[in-house]
Order: sequence, then structure tokens, then C-alpha cells
Amino acid sequence: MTGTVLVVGGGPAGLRAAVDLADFGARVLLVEKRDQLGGAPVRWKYRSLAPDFTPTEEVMGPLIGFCESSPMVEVHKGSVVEGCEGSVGDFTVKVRNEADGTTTEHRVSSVIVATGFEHFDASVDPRYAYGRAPNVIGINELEAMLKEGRVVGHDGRPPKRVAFIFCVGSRDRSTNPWCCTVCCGVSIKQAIEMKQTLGDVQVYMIYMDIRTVGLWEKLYWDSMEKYGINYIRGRVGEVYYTGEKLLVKGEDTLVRGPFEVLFDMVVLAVGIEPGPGTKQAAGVLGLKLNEYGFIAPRQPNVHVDSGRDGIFLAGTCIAPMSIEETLSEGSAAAMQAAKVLKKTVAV
Amino acid sequence: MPEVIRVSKKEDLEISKEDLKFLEGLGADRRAKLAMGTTEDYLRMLEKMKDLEKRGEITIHHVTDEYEPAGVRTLSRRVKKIPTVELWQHKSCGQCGHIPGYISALYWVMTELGIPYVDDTNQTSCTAWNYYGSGTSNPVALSAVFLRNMHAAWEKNAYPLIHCGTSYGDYKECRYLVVMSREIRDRVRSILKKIGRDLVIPEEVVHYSEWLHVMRWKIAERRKLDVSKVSVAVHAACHTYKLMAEDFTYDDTVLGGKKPAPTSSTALALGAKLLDYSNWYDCCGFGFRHILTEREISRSFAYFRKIRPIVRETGADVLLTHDTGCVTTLDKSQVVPLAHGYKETVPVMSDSQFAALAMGAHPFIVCQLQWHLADWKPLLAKMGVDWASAEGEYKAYLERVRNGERPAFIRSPPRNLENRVRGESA
Amino acid sequence: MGPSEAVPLIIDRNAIVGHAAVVDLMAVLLPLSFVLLYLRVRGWDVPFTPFGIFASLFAKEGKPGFAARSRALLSATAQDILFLKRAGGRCEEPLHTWGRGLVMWGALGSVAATLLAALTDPAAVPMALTDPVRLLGDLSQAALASGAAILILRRLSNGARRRATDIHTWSLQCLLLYVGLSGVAVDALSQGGSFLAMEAMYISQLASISALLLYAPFSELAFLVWKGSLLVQKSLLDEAGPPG
Amino acid sequence: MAAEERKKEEKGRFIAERRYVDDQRIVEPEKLEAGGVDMSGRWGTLVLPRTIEEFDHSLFEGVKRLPRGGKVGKCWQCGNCTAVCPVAHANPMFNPRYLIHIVRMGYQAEIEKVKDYVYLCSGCGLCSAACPKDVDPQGVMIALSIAFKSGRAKGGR
Repeated sequence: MTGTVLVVGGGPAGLRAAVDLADFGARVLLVEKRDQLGGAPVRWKYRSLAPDFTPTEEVMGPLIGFCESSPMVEVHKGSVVEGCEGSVGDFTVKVRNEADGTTTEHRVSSVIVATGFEHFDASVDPRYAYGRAPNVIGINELEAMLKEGRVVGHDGRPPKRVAFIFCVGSRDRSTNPWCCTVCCGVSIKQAIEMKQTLGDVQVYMIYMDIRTVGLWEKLYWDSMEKYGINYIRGRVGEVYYTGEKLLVKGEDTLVRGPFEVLFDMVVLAVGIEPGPGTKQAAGVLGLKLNEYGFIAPRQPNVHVDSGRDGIFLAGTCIAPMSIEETLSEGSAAAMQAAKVLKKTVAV
Repeated sequence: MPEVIRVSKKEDLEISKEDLKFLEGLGADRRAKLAMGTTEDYLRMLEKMKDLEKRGEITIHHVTDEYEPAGVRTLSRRVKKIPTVELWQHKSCGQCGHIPGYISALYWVMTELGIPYVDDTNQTSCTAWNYYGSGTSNPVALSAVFLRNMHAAWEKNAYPLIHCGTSYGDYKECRYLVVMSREIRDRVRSILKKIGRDLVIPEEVVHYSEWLHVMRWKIAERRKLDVSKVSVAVHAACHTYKLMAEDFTYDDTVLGGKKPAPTSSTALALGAKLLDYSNWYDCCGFGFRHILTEREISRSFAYFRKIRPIVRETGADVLLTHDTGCVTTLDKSQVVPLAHGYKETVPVMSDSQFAALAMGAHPFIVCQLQWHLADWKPLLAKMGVDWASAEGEYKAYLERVRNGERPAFIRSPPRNLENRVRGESA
Repeated sequence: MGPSEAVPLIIDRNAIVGHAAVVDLMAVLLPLSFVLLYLRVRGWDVPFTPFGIFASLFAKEGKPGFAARSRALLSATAQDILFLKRAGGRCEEPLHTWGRGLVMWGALGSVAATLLAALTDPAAVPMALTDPVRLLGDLSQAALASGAAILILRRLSNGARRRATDIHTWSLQCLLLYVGLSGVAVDALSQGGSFLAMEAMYISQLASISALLLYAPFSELAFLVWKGSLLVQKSLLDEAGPPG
Repeated sequence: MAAEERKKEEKGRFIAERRYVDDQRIVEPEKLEAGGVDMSGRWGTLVLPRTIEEFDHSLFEGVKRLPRGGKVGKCWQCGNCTAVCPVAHANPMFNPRYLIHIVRMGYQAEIEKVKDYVYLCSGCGLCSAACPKDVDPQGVMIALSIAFKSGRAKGGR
């Protein structure tokens, strides 16, 4: 019997689970595919987190710092889980380091899967000219610009007029049919930050619905009432680069009028989709994927339960969710792992 | 085992079970956005055409080596054979009336390149004027006219080259109907019998812009004027690339293979600067019946949705296109807005006129730019043509024509090919 | 309706506040109210003010001839304003329409009665109800009061409407209510009450009318006057507008 | 009024599908000449496209500065105002929600089309009571009525 828990994925959910388990007294084996802990917020250099503009470091910094320094957490960066045998209380897992190709074997009591998400690749949908026209960027790329405090087009000049296009790669049968839940809030947060950074920029949010659920609604209200951000209900059919500006062709469905307006920058609210890491981990651990490619829990209302005893789920590998939910799910999964530990070994 | 499905009160469509399954899927299949069926349907139609030939139901006018064919890639990824010689010129109604330089320039280019062709007087209109004449005709009549013209070309042993975008689109769709529907086939056959003709279906329906596309390097070799400073915007005609879209030419080296290749490719081969613009996909304003019944909207659309954005976005020296209706609409529709005080204007001509000009053709005697309304003088100056002295030559030429001279380049070169005997194929 | 229309004056030569004093007060307040209204509308930076309607009578465009214009002015005023053919007629909430209508008709009736009173000396008539002028004045003021009461109660009866109503609307409607009520009360007291009570009521009515005259240019009334005269002017100049 | 109606009917009457085209989009000059040729009337008529090519917030900013227009920026187009409006139920051309949106985005052609209908507002205040965002649409209609006439609000254009 072993007192170690394997955590797959070093993003917000995985880190939270690792910290909680280590605090609880368990040893944690943290396997992260990339060479950096922190997941999407760190990888894409998120400037701040919705809804309260909390700097990313404030949330992620302590978690990363703890895991990197704690003797209870054994961090394997640039590594993937390659094999998993055994059952609850006693799994044998193989962890392969992708850089040097070495494989190590570990015995763990339970497994927490927190493999996170990828941003939708907007070049899949040719409407938005992403990857073909300059100054068409995703919200993930804008975060890094905002963090630098330098929001500029390819010519180095700050944009005067910016369009955010919502639901790119979301709620669309030809790409991803689900709602990514957070892109509305994140886009609005960014629009406000852009106003704060650039001052005289005109920002237009081209949306189908605004889904700022729960307390995130404050972002939506503030963006209109305090920052004068414009909302256009409608969809965009084409973004065309004229050689100087971006011609956005769409419809304002509130007036039933087609519009063709020039913008300096177009920001695509690219959705959340399951990444290759999730698929790989599900394959190795024998977990079921749902029709969308997310890991399917045994019961849709109980996220942590993977359907396999001793393997628990947390975060956006199950469904799109906000960072606050992701962190809570990390803790929830840690609790499940702790229950297993209590049954099998005295901690 | 063929099935018969009722498509309307009066018409039944006989298709195989397999085809039926396909057609049933049309509504659901997202790819059914294409004009008639899916790409698979279209390829199936070509297969069925071969079957019909094997069964002796129809004759196919093959693009044999005699026509020195060149292969082009179509939207369906199928390779289409474009004949390059021995062409039967299927002229366009509006072309001769509105933009005579269109056709004379094409003949001039062919004569210059030494291409044998037939300018047959035994050709009728496709009668799809304004595309289906907005309901003045029916599939059987249109198909009969189509096959009558194709038969006329076949008897002359020349391959039909269709000048008009509307005829081209109409013929592609008629061919689909004739092949896919037994009833239409039988009805058309009985009509053709009355005029002593039979079902001869061309293996490929070929537009003249596709011919220019495959001949573009030969044309470029004979270029006399430097057009490298000329910037060109291209309008592709709806009737060529939106009707039976899968059968039009695309080329990976032209506009990334994402937009129709002909005309753009010709301009590029000649060394002109090709400029892209946002509303390339929009109609020229000709519409269907709109040019006839809603001129105000046609001309407004042509100007506000095509000409003005093109000038604003590209500042092109010339707008090239490859259909009768498009040249006419885009050119003539500039007059009223200019009178209203709008400033943006661009000369409009066909790719054949542009190619002929670059090859040194006379701007008035051959290209007949005097009929064009948008100001072409700056373009000619940029191309290095002294239009003022050309005007003098043109006047002298008119005098000679008055005295009985006929221009050599629009006369069909004599052909010694034997006509196919009527009824031989029956 | 203009601010001048809400001036019901029942004149009693023997009263504490004499006729001359009332005339003097109005001679100061009325022009002041008009000037304030003019300045207020000008403050919106619009080319048209309610006084522009008189200029329109002589304008070059539109209906030709002074007589034709006057006819158009009268018919437009009657249709659009008096019979609520524009805004009121299009409003499907009868309570509000009635409230507005009663206030306007009552105010106009009161002005008419006041002017007539100045000519006919109704105070000499012992029984108010036997004099058509005093009867008109009383009925008009009762209509004004009931219209204002309807408007106030309508807003009070619904919590959301109560909360959404700003202080200016309350002030204006309450002033109108008081002007109407006090007018009726003055006449009632003149029939049976004490002289002092009647005079006190009369003074309070004069005060409320003065307040209304000074306040109207800064209230919604200024907008309504402006809008009403603008609509009439539109008809006068035969501009394209919403169908009456 | 009858004269107005007649004039409207006469404008572009020869356009085949005239009823689909707004009056404001038809440019039918009484005098038009090109190269000495008379092109007035039918031959010189243009129909402007209905595509929105620019967002212009100057009128909107003007409305914010007018009395009772200050809260217009809070509007999120829910439509509660129009839903309760007793005038909108009688006349579809008067739509407070729509008026606020086209003014906010500066859709000039639309404003031209419906701006005269703003005067139909009866000031009942039902909308202000129904508004979940405290926009005070009744007050905004007052501000819009003034703005459509005001040089200050138009100044930016």
C-alpha cells in the first residue's frame, strides 16, 4: 500500500489538488506535459482573472511555489503518464519524460485527472481570417498583450477601433456545439482592460448572447455603464483584410441590418475545447470520453467521479468552466483521494 | 432497379436506388449548398453519362486528342479537359450587342496564336437569357436548345467553346438534368428528332475563360505591351462559378486555389498586378431578371456594392471579368452615379480584350473600347497605347469598311474537315 | 398647454388681495415665465422654440396665405393638442390619456373662465352655480384637479412606477392638483365659508399659481409645450411627419 | 397629410419591388444631366444600399448630455420598455428600445426613417417603471425628441 496520489496535469485544478493533498499529509506525484507549471493561465500569460481583475500571479503564484518547493510534491515536468495498472489503493503507473525518453514506474493509491483544455484554433473556421490576416487575434493572445501593457497592431500602433467576436468555435455545429461558458466574461474583462490601457479606443462586442453567469454579470453592467463599451447582437460572416484595416461583415440583428465596418483589430473569443492531453490521459487510464471529447464522469452532476474507482476528475477536462470552479474541483478531487488514503493507509 | 419519384405534379424523375438515396440526402447534407446536388452527385452524373454512352442511349462528344486538350483542376478536384484547338465558337447574345470588342478580341487572339476555329452561323441563343429568362422557359425546352447547339458543333467536328457565362451555367445544369432524368432525355430526344438531330452531349462544357486560362502562357509569350504597372481587379461571373460550382476551374497557384482561377490567371500570366477585394463574391448587379425589371437596383448595386468598394479598396486600373452581363452591367452602371457626383470609377473589360490589348491589338478596331463608358484613357496611357493616334487609325479603318473591306480577324478560317453525316450516330 | 393657461383667477374687488395687485403680479410673472421658457428651450440648442410657431404663420414654405395658415394652425392645434390625436390618441392606456386630457382641458377652461371673469364681473353674482362663467371656472378647476389626481394616483398605485418617477414629475403633478383643488375651494368658501378662510385659500392658490409659472419652464411641462407646438408647426409647414 | 402620402408614393414608383425599398434610400433627382443628356427621373434614379458602413456615436453622446438622457448608456436592449409601451402596441413605428439602439450605434438611415415617431411618446412612464437597468426610457424619449432637433447633438456629425 502506498500513500502517494498521482495528479495528472499541473494547471489550476491539478495544483490545487496537489497542494490540498500535501497539506493533508499525502505525497503527491505531479505529472505535467509541458515544461512549466500553471496550466493555461501561465502558458498564455493571462493578465488577470475574471470577474475581479485579480492578477494571475496572485492566484497561481502560491500554488506553483508550493508545489515546486514542497518535499511532499514530486513534480515531473515535460512528462506524460504512459501506463496504469492495478486498482483503487494500488495503481502502478509509468511516467515517461518526453525530453530524455526515460520511463519511471510509481505506485500510487489513486489518480486525479486534471488535464485541462485548449483554446479553439480559430484558423479552423475560415470566416474570421485568423492566421491569414494581421491583427486578428484570439482572447488568449490578447491576454499576453494586456499583461505587457502594450496593445498594438502589427504595425506597432495602438488600435482605435476593436471588435470582439463572441462564440468563435462555440455553439456551432460545424466546429464545437457547446458553450465555453467563460469567454463572454473573459472578453468583457479584456475589453475593460483595453479601455483602461488605451483610453480612447472604441470597443464593439459582437455577440449572440451574453452569458456572464452568476456574479460575473457585474462585468457586463460595468462595461456598458462605466466604460461605454458597445454591444452589437449579431454574427460575423466574414473578416476581410483590406491591406490596411479589417473589414468586418456582419449583421446587427437588432435592426436587421447588414454592416460592413472597418476595424483596426479583431479579437476572437475562442472557446474551450478538450486538448490532446485529455484524450491521451483518458486512453491510458481507460476513461470514457463524451460525444464532445471531454472526459465523461459516471454521472453528469458529479464531476469528480470518473466511473473508475480510485480515479478522480477535476477541472476543464470534464467541461468548460471558470477558474474558480476549476480550483474548487481540484479541492473536491483531493478530498476523494484523501478518502481513499484513509481507507488504505494510515496517514 | 430504377425507381420513379414524382418531383412535381407533372414530372417524374427516374433514377437508380442509389441515386435516390443520394438525392434524398440533399436536404440534410450541408454540402447541398452547391447549385445542384453535391459534388458526389456531380461525379456520379459524369459516371452515368458514360454508362448511357455504353448503352447506346447517347453520343458523347469527347475531348479527343484532336482538340489538343489541357487538363485543369476543378473545384471538385476532378481534372477537366479543356480543348485548345478546333473550337466551335458559341457566341453570346449580349456580347455582340453591348460589347462587340469582347468577341472580336477573342477571335483576334485566336488568329494571332494560329488556333483553328469555327464561327458558325448555325447557332441559336441558349434562351436562358437572364438565366432561365426568370421562368419564361422550362427544363425540357432549355435542354433541347442546349443539345441542338451541341449537335451543331459536333456535326462541324469542332468543340463547343461557350462565350457566355449564362449559357455556360445553363448548359452545365441542363446536362445534369438530361443525364439524370429519363423523362427529360426522352422528351428532348423527340424534339431533336423533329429537326433531324440526336442526343450528343459534350464530355466537357467549356467556357472561353477556361480556354484563356490554359492558353495564358502562350498569350504571355506574345505579349507586346508591358502591363506590369497595371493593377487589375477581377470579377468572376456568378453564372460561371456558382452554377454547378464543382465544374469550374481552380488552380492552386492562383489566389491560393480558393477563388476561381480563370481571368485572374490570365492577368497574372501577362504580368499585371492582381488585387483582391472584399466583395469579390458578390454579383455584378445583373441579377436574374433584375437588369430587365429593376434597373435602378441593378445599377445601384453594381455601383455601390461592386465598383465603389473595388476602387476604394484596390484603386485598380482596370476591372476584368469574363461574362457578357458582368462587363455590361459594371461598365454601363457607372454613368448614372458619376452624373450624381460620385467620383470612383474604373474601366471594365473582358479578359479577352485585356489579353488582346497586351498582345498589341488595336484598342478600337479590335478591342472596340469606344463602346465602353467608364474612362479607359488613363489605362491605355498606362499601358503605353497612344489612343489619340489610334483614334485616327480607327476613323480611317471605318472609311475602308464603308468601302467594302472586311476585317480578317473576325472571319472564320476555312476548314476542310468533313461534316459528320446527320443520323450517322443514331 | 402653456403655463399661461393654468391661471384661474376669481376676482373679488373687496378682497384683501385686490384686483390691481393680482393683475400686477401676473403682469410680472407671466412674461417672466415666458422668458424662462424661451431660455430653457434655447438651452437645449434647438432651432425651434414654442414662440416660433407665430413666425411660422408668416414663413415662406408650407401652406400659402395667412388665412390658410391660420386655419391650418387652428385645425392642427385642435386635432393634435386638444383632442390628443397625436401622442394621446396613440396611447393605449386610457387612464393616462384621461389624466392628461383632464389636466389640459381643465387648465384651458380655467384660463377661459378667468378671462371671461375679467369682463363680466361674476363676483357680483351671489350664487356661483347660476353664473355660467363661474360654473365654467369651477368645472374646469375640478377637471384639472381630478386629472392631476388621476396622474398622481396612477403613479402611486404601482411600486415600480412610483420608484421610477422623479421628483420633478411629482412636484409638477402635485402643483397642478393643488391649483385645481384650491380654485374649487375658493369658490366653495365664497358661498358659505368665512371670508378669512376664503381669502387664505385664495392667497394660497395665487401662491401655487405663481410657483407653477416660475417652475413650469424647468419641468416636463416645458418639454410638452415645446413638443406640442413643434407638432403643430410640422402640420403648418406640411412636413413629413407621423400620421396624425 | 394627403399631400405627404402622395409625394411618398410618387418617389421611385416605377421600381418593380418598390415596397421593399425605404423612401430614404431612393435618390431621384429632379434634374440630372450627363454629357448634355437629360437623365432625370427613372433613368437617373439610384437606390442606396442598406449596409451600415459606420458606427457614429456623436448623437448618442449628445443625448447623454441632454435633460433626462443621462442614463441612456445603461440600456442593454432587453426590450422591456417596448413590451409595456401602450403607444408601441398601437404603432410599430414607435419603439423605444429600437430608437435607443439606432441612436447609440448612429445608424443614420434608420434614424431618418423613424425619428419623427419619437413625438408619439405620451410620457406615461410605464417604460421607466419596467426598465430593469434604470435607463428611464420615458426621459430618454424626451432627450431624443430634443436631440433630433438639436444642433448640439448633431454637431459631431
